[in-house]
Amino acid sequence: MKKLMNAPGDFVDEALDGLTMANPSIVRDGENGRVIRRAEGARKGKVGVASGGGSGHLPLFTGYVGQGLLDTCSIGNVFEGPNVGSCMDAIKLANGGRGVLRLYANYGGDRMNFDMAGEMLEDEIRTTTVLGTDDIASASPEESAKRRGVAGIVYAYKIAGAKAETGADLDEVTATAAKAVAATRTIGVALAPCQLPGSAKPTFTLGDDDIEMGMGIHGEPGIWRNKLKSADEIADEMLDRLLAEAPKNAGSEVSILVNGLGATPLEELFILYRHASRKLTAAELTIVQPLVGNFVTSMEMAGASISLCFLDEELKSMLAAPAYCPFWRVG
Amino acid sequence: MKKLMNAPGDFVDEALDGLTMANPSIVRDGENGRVIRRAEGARKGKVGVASGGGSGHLPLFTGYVGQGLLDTCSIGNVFEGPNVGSCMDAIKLANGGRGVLRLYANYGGDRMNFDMAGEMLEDEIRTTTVLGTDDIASASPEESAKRRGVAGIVYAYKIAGAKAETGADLDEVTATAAKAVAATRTIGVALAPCQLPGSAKPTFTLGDDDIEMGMGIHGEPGIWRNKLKSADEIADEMLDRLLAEAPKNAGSEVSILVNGLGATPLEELFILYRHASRKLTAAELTIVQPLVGNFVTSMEMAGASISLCFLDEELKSMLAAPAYCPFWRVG
Amino acid sequence: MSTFAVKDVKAIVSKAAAAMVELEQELNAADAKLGDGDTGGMLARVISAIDKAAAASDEDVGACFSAYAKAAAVATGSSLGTLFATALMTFAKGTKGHEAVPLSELAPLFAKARDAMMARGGAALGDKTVLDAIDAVARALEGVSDPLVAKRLAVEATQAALLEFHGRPNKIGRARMFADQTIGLDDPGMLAFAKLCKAVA
Amino acid sequence: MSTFAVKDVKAIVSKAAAAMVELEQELNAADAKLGDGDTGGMLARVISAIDKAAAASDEDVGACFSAYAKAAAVATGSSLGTLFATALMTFAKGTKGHEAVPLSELAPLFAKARDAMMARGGAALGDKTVLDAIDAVARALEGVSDPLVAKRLAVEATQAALLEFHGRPNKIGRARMFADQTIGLDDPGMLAFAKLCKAVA
Ligand SMILES: Nc1ncnc2c1ncn2[C@@H]1O[C@H](COP(=O)(O)OP(=O)(O)O)[C@@H](O)[C@H]1O
Ligand SMILES: Nc1ncnc2c1ncn2[C@@H]1O[C@H](COP(=O)(O)OP(=O)(O)O)[C@@H](O)[C@H]1O
Ligand SMILES: [Mg+2]
Ligand SMILES: [Mg+2]
Ligand SMILES: [Mg+2]
Ligand SMILES: [Mg+2]
Repeated sequence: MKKLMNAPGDFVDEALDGLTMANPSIVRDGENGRVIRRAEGARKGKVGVASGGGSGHLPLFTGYVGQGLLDTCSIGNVFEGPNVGSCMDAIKLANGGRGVLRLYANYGGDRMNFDMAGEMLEDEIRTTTVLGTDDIASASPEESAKRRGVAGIVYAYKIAGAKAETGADLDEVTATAAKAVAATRTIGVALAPCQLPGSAKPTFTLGDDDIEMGMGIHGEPGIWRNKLKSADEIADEMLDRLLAEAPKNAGSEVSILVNGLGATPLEELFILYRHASRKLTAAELTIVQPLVGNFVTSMEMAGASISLCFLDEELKSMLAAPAYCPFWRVG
Repeated sequence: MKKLMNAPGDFVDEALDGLTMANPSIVRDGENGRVIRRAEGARKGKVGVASGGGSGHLPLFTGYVGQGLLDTCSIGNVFEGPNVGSCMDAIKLANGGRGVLRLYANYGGDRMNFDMAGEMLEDEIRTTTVLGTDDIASASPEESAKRRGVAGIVYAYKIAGAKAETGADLDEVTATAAKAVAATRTIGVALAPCQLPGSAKPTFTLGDDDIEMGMGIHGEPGIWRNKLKSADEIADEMLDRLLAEAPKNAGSEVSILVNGLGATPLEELFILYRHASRKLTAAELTIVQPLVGNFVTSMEMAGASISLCFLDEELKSMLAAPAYCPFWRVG
Repeated sequence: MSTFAVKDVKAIVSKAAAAMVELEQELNAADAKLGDGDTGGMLARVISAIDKAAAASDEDVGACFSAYAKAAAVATGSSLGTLFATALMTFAKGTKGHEAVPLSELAPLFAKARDAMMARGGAALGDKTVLDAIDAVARALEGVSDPLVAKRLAVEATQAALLEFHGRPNKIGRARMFADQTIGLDDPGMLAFAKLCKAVA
Repeated sequence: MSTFAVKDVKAIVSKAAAAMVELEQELNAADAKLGDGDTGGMLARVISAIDKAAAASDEDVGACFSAYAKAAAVATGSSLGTLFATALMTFAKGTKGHEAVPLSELAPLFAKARDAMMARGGAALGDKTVLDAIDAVARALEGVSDPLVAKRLAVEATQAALLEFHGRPNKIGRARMFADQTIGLDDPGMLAFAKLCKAVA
């Protein structure tokens, strides 16, 4: 795999430079420049929403900093959690005096660093934590807290961000964010790997005709690996698995995100969406605010994920609330 | 290359189904369903802007139908021009009584079919033509009318669409669209090919470490093929070539589009943008409304293009005017 | 005097459609060397669409060609496909109302098709396109009215055209940009026409 | 009684940094089998950052470890890197203010580092992580104060740990999800620790 880059060690910082140079609504900050925050800074009196994660997933994570979404985001090297200093900076820079929700995806390094950051700041800033755990392929329903966070975290960002803008307090924002995570399920399918900058080999190998159902966004193992099937069959299996795990109290309204992992053409995402949306309708679900595109990628990995967010009235209105970031705009 | 699709022959129609199902602001229309138009239909009293092109380039072409952009777009099979019937439908459906600008990229099939469509409708609807010819690698400056249209057509769409919304007449819209094309230059670089649905092989082959400077969006030949260089060196060469061809009357304001061809991560586009923007600033150019992202793709082709649109006051204000389509929003 | 009727046209189209199964990837590969690699896929689709198109009448050769032209035009908007539809439309005009068309009409029909394609596509003879092969057939069939001779001459003419242009550069469309690199390569449109002539002969 | 000072720590770090040049792709490959293939690249970067970090003092071993811990923490936020920084911080606390640390302190230092890493990462012994290798070293070095013996025992202990866990499944982090497929594979963190022990011994 060929990369348009300079020294591998500069990959992240140069990409962040370009990101902020092209998008004046966000800026780099923090001791090591590894925090992206809204250009206008934390809003006094608003609960802050801070996230963080590894690089290599744009628009995730840093791309979702903006009005009605994240206040700040710490960013690590490619596929590595953000370091503790950046996590501390992200929390501090998100603080508008009413506390900060730490909202990030469930990975070991990220957790350790956000935990440490929270501990180090506990005398100064009240923080809470909500972890994205939407990937149903990564642990059984009984161990759902162990699930990793993937594309569905975009719903949590949108909903928590909107809730914070309403003036809700930290506990309320936290509860709504947790509700969004609890209402969201994702499953991915991988067609081809990506390669880390500076690495000599792709992150995994997959036979010429093979796909892997349930693979994670860093190449974490999935449910099965076998021959490529038709888009409709793949969408069927993904939705069957998602619907089988619908929350007990799920209503009839659902938002769906058909997400590209990087190298999969939009045409193919729309082919998946076409079948998926018909299937949801056949299951007597009403689709609200469907999303199709590259929201959470793994550089040049090929494949897609489908997320469902089962909506109640609050989640629905938070999802529809105005929001703006460089890669997404609502309302 | 693996594709998330069903029968190859259904690729385009299923993708269009999904596109319109997910985006209620646009609908399929035309005898063969190969026209995308704004859901609300042609606006009486507004000059229509109709485009068209082959499939496989989303968001181009159909994705740019919307407020302040295109009224309609005819769509062909993958990498084939739209057929004559669809071109006729696109013109008719764009007609609000004040004539229709046919604004599309300069390719043989597209030209033949839009020409025929215009001839067949000439008693009913007044039409004009502006061709996207921004790719500087595709013909010499002396033969610039032979150049193919690539990512820079997005500027022409935006500017012509905005002009039409002002209530300008067909000649004015045509003149402004032509000015936008004349002010725009693009060059691409390819890292890896794509594969047509149903085809047994990629559209071209490129050595493991090789790139091709100047390659077109269907794999048309470029200027040189050689070893991958650093992102900064590549951006340097692309900008040097673009700036060497700056229009004679170019002012100091320029918009830049760093466009991904499909499989190239956003991170890498931002690394290119970082260097390109510095270089433009060093050349005493002021960047206006920079664009970085996948605006014109070739399915899973890897690589990028850089476009410059040299702005005068009119082009600048038309570029900044409000616009909305499923993949892009301004203002 | 030898003639051809709707059933002959249909038989030839069916043969061509069958031949495309084999030719598709080969023509794609030839096109991939010069651009986007879709000549074979496109022609397979277009000829199969034509093959499936019901002729408006079993008696009017012109009506049959007209139905074919429409089917081709619906099936594609590619350069070659559009030119093919243009050629079929020219054949339709030239045979309108005829139940049996003299074989000696083939030469002028091909010549008219060639001219219509030139007008539509803006290419000239010598640009190394499908036009040069069609021109060769138009000239080879002049005065010929025996079906077997016509077939043999068409095959020979297209093969000779391929050979003649092999060492010359493409001058139009995508291939133009390869300039001298196209020397030694067959033009995919010309190759397609030649292979199909052979297949239906 | 044998002791170690700042210069010994520095020498070991430099050796480790040099060794990473060779180990980087091997460890990436081991990690790629279980997840994201970055163990080698991350460790190379972190150890090189440590190697370049100026120790706060040439006399205080604790200050040296503390500077290393900070350099490691700045260089990464990965699981293993963060745990590594945690371990270095534990070493810093345990050697603070000492110019020469008795080698016999190594065993309790490794034990404390192991416990701090367990607290931070939530893994248990037996989960087949770097912890099991560190635990093996902590136990092997108990009561040892000869540098050559310590090095030999550390190498043997880590090799034995690799062997012991080779046939067992990973139970935490990314690798957990591979379950029984991890049987027969080395844990990349454990492998890295073992390879580095060997390299610096
Ligand atoms: N303007 C033209 N005039 C005549 N023949 C043309 C023209 N443009 C293309 N062709 C023919 O079409 C062939 C390419 O066909 P095809 O690959 O189907 O079209 P496209 O270039 O649209 O992908 C060329 O090899 C050439 O013979
Ligand atoms: N929670 C944990 N506790 C102990 N060791 C861990 C833990 N998580 C990961 N490790 C160790 O880290 C190694 C993986 O390191 P690395 O690839 O750098 O991190 P990442 O998983 O973030 O990509 C594993 O092989 C394991 O030894
Ligand atoms: Mg990692
Ligand atoms: Mg084509
Ligand atoms: Mg072609
Ligand atoms: Mg790893």
